[in-house]
Amino acid sequence: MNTHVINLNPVAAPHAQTGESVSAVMLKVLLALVPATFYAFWLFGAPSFWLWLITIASAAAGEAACLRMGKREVMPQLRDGSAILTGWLLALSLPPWAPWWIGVVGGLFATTLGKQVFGGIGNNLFNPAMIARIALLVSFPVQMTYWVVPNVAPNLFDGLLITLGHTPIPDAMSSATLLGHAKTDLARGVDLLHTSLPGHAFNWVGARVGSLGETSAWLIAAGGVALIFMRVISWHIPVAMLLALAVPAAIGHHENPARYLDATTHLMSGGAMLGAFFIATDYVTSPNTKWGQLVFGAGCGLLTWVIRTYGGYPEGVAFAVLLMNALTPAIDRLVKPRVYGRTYGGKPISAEKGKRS
Amino acid sequence: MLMPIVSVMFLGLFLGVILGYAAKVFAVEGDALVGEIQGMMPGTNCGQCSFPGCAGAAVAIVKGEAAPDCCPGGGKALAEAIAAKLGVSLDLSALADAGPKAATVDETICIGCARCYKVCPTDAIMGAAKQIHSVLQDACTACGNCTEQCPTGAIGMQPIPVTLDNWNWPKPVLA
Amino acid sequence: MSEFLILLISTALVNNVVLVKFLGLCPFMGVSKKLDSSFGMGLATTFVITLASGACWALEHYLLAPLGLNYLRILTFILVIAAAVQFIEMVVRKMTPELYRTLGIYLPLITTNCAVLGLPLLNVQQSHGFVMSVTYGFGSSVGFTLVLTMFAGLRERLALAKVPETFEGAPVSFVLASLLALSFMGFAGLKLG
Amino acid sequence: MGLRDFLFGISWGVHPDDHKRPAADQALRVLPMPRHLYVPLLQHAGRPAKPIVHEGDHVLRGQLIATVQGNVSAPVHAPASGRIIKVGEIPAPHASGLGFPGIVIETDAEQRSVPADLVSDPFALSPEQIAERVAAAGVVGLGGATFPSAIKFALGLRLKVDTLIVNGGECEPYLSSDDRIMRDCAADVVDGIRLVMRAIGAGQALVGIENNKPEAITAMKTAAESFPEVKIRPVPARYPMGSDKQLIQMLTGREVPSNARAATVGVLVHNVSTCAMVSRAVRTGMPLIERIVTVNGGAIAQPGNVLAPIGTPVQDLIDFCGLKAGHEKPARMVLGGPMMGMTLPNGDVPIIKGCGGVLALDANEAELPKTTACIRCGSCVNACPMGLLPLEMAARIRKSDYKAAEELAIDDCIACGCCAYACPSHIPLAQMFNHAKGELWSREKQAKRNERIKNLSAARQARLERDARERAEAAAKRKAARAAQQAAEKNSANSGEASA
Repeated sequence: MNTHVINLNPVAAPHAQTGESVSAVMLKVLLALVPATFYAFWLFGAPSFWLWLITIASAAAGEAACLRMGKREVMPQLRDGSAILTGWLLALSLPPWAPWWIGVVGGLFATTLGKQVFGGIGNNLFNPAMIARIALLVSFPVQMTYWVVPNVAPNLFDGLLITLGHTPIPDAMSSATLLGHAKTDLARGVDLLHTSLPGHAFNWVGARVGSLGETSAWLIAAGGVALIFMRVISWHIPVAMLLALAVPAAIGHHENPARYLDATTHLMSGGAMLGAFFIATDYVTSPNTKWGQLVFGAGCGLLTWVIRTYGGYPEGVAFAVLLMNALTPAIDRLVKPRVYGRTYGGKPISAEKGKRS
Repeated sequence: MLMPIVSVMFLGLFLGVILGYAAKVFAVEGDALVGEIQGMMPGTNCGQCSFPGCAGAAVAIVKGEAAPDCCPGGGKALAEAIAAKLGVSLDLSALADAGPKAATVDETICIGCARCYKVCPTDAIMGAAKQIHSVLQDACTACGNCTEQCPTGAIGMQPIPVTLDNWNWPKPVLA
Repeated sequence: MSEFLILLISTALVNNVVLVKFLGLCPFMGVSKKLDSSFGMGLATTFVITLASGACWALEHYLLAPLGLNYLRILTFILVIAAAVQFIEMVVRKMTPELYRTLGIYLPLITTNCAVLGLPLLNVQQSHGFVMSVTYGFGSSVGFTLVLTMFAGLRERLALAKVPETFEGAPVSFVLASLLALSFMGFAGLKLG
Repeated sequence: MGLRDFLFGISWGVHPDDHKRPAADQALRVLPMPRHLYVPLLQHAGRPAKPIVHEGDHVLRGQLIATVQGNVSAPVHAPASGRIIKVGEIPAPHASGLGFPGIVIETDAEQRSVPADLVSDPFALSPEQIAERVAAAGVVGLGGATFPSAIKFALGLRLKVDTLIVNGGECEPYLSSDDRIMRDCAADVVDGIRLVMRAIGAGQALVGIENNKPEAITAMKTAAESFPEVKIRPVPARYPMGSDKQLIQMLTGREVPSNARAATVGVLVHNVSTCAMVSRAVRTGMPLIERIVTVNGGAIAQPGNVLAPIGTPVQDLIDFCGLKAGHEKPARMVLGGPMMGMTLPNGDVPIIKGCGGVLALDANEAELPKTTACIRCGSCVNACPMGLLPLEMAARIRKSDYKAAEELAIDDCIACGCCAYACPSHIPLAQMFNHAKGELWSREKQAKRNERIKNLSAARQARLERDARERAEAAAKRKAARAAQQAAEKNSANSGEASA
C-alpha cells in the first residue's frame, strides 16, 4: 500500500448540478419582454426600434469596455445576457422617439457607473436601468419628456432619420402622458374631474401615449406572470408593489376624487406594471427572503404613489425602486427567515416549543 | 467695545462650569483595554512580535503601533479576538499562512544535554540529562528559544504535519 | 400637528441636509463603514444639532441681537456646539464604551461637521421661532441619520462586492453616494397636502 | 407538482432525478471474499477503537479485534477469518488521500466464524441487556452519521422519548441499499424496530419511506401488519427528506432546537438498515461485519446492490460490477451519494460501516460546469432546508469573515448540498461552508490551546519564583545557621579565653 500524494484541493460534493444557468434565466426574462416590446414597436414605429437597438448596443459596449479594462474575459459575461437585459429595460423606459444620443448615454451610464464600477454582475447596489433613466431624466428633461402620439408609424428608413435627429418631429404629434397631464392640471388648479383628458391618454388596450414600457400594461403583466410560473421570479414583489399602489390610490380616490387618480389608472398607466414585474424583481438589488421581498414591494408601491401624487415628477416608479434598493441592505438585516430550530431572534428554541410546534 | 469681550467671557465661563460638573458625573477610570488585550495573549513573553513581552505588545496594539495579528503564537484565533475587541476590521488572509510550526527533536543527534527545556517558556520539552528529549507539539508556541540553546542543532522548527484531524477543505477560488 | 409633520418630512427627505444641501459630508463618508456605529453617530449628531439649534436661537435672541453683537454669531455658536459635543462625548464614553471606541476620532469631530454649524445659521437666516428652529434642527438631523444609516447599509454590502482595484475604498463610495443622491431627487418638489 | 404544492407545499429542498432504477430492482448479489480487507479503527462517531490483535495472529470471522476506547466509541470485529498482516496506517476513505490507523487481514479459504450466541426470546431481555448486546456487536448508525447505537438507546431511555422515527428516506440519488433491505428483509427490519422501541421505551414507531419506493412500502406494510404500534408513513420524495431534522418535522411536526439532540423533543431517529442489524445482533449475536452497498453510476456495467464485508477495497466492488465498454477508469469515484458523497482519490480505499454506496461517474456525470459570479437570485435561500442564507454566508466567507458567517448560523448548516445544487452560477457553496466550519473549528481549537499554553507558562512562572524563593530561604537559613555557628564558636572562644 504505497502512500498516495496528499490531495489538497479535491472536488467537493455535490456532484450533481441543476440544469439552470445564468444565461438561461436571463433568456427567459428577455423572452417575457418580447410581446410588449414588439407591440410598442408596432405602436410607435421604426424610431422606437432603432432607439431600442442603439440602447442595447451601447449597454453591451459599455460592459465590454469595462471588462476589457478590468482585464477580465469579455465574452462569457456578455453572453450571460445581463447587459442586454439592462439595455432592453432602459430602452423600454425611454420616450419612443428620443434622439439616438439619449440611448447611447443611457446605455453607457447604466452598465459602467450602474454596474461595472461596483464589480460586475451581482455586485451593483442600484438597478442599472433605473439609475440611467433617472440620470437622463434629471440631465435632459426636455428630451426625456417628449411623448409621441401612437399609431403614426413611419417606415424603417424614415424612422432612422428621425432617431438620428435629421428630420424634426412635427409638433402635432407630441402630447402628454396621462400622469403628466394630471400633474400639470393639478398644478394649474384644475381638479381632475373637469380636466380634459386627451383622446389617447387612457386606452384599455394600451394604445396610448408613453414610453415603450408604459403602453401595453396587459402584455407586460402577462410576461410577468409567465416569469412567475417559470419560477424565475417569485410573486411576492409584484403583488406587494401593485397592492401597495392600488390601495392608497383607491382610498385617496374614494376620499377626494378631484384630487387623487383612481386605482386602475395608477396600475395601468406609467411604468407600474413594468416596474412591478421586471424592475423591482431584479435579483441583485432586491432582498432575497420572502418577507423581505414583501416589505420591499410594499415600499416600492407606496413610494410610487407618494411621488406620483405629491412629488415633483409625474412618474414615480423609477425613484421608488431606487429608494427601496437603497433600503434593501437594511431590510435584509432586519428581515431574516427563521432558521430551523432557532427563534426569529436567532436563539435556539426551547425543547417544549420544539415539541409543540 | 467692552460688551463683546465680557459677553463671550461669561458664555465661556458658564459653559466651562457645566462641563466641569459633567466631567465629574461621567468620570471613567483608566483605559481597561490594555489589560483586557493582555489577558487574551498567550502570556509566554516569547518576543516573536518584537515587543517587550505580551504587555508591551498589548500596549502597542492599543496605541495602534502594532497590527492585531502581530502575535504568531496566538495565530488567527487571537488576531480575530483582538480585532473584534478593538472594533477594527482585519484582513486575515494576509496573515503569513505558512501554517503553524512546532519544535521537533531529531532523535538521532540529540545528546540529552537538557539545555533546551530550561529555556522553554511553556515546559513543552520533556527530557532528562543524557536521555533523548522530545517536544509536546500541543504546548509548543514555536518561540524558538530552544533552537538557539541546542548545541547539536537537534531541535528545529517544522510545520505541523497534515493529518485527517487538521485537514480542511480549501476555500474555492471564485470567478 | 400636520404642519409639524410636513416640516419634518420636508427637512428630512425633500431638502435632505446631506444629499441635497451637501452639508456634513465628512462624517457621512468617514463613519459609514458599519451600520451600528453610523446609527450611533447619527443619534449623537441628532442630539448635538437639536440642542445647538435651541441654544443658538436663545443665544441669538437674548444675547446677540439686543446687544447688537451679530458679528460674534459664528464664534458663539461654535462655542456652544463645542460644549455640547464635549458633553455628548463624555456621555457616550461612559454609557457605551464600545460605540466610543468604534466612533473614535469622529465623535469629537462632530464639532467640525458643517451641518452642525450650518443648521443654526440657516435658522437665524430664515428667522425661525424657537419651536420652528428646534424642529428644523431635529428634522434635518433625522434626515442625516436616515441617510447615514442607509449609506452604511449600502457600504456594508459594497464591502462584500468584487470592486475593481482602481475603485477600491473611497472612489466607489463616492460613486455610491452620488447614486444615492440621484435617487433622493425623487423627493424634489414633494409638497404634502 | 400540484398548485397546492406550488403555493403551500414544502418549499425547501431540491428534486434531482434519482437514477435509482434499474440498480434498485436488481437482486442482491454477494461479493466473493476479497483477498485483503482493510478494517479502519475509526468507523464511527467518537474516539477510535483500540486494537487488541497483533500482526501474525489468526482471527475468526466475527471475532473482536479492537475494543471501545472512551465513552463514545464502538468495537470493531473481523469481517472475515484469516491472518492479521498489518496493524498500522491504511488509506482512509477521505478525499484528501491521507491515511489513518487500521488493521489489514489476509483472508483464508475456510472462513470459519465465531459460534453464534443465540437468544430464544429477545423480547424477554431488559432494555439494558438489549443495549449491551447491540453495543457488543459494534452496531452504529448505518445512515451515514455512524453514531454508536447503544449510546443512543441510553440517551433515549434517559430522556424518555415517546416516538422512534425509522429513517427509510434514502433521498440521495443513485443509492438503494435501504430500499433493498426493506424489500428483502422487511421482517428483520420490523423485528429490529420493535427491539429498539423496547430498548428506548418508545410507545410508537413511525417509519418514514419516500414514496418513490412503492415496493419497499408494500413489503414493510405487510411485515408490520400485526404490530399496530409500528406505523408506515410514506413521505414525499424530495432531497433531503432523509435528513433526520427534516424527517422529524415531516412525520411529527416537532422541531429539534438548534444545538440540541433529537431526544430533547422526545424522538429518536434510526436508519432501517441499523434496525435490521439490531435484530440480527440481539437474536444471533452476529456483529456488524458486512453491509449492503449500492454500486452505481454511469460507468458501471451492471449496477446494483452488493452484500460486501466491511473493509473491502472500493476497487474490488467496481471490478465485481464491471465497467462499461470504453471506460477503462471511471471519470470520478464517489463514496456515498452524489449530493453529499466524498470524492475518492483512488480505488484502494476500504468501505466502512457508514458507507451506503459507491459511485463510478462517467465523463458527463462528472463534468464540472464553469462557476460564474453570484447574481443573488435567492434559489439557494429557497432550497435550504434549514432556512439559512447561503449567498450571504458565502459572500462573507469569500472575504474570510468567518465570524460574520457564524453570526448567520452556519453551525446549523447540515451540508446537504441543496444550495450548491440549485445555484444557477454553479458556485461550490457546500465546499465553502465546509471550509468555513473547518476554519471556525480550528480557530476554536487554537483559542483553547492558547488558553492551555497561558496556564502552562503561568504555572512555570510560579514554579520558578517558588524555586527562587525556596533557594533564597534555604541560603538565608544556611547563612543564619553558619552565622549562629560562628557566633557560638566565637563566644566559646571568648569563654575559652576568659577561662584561660
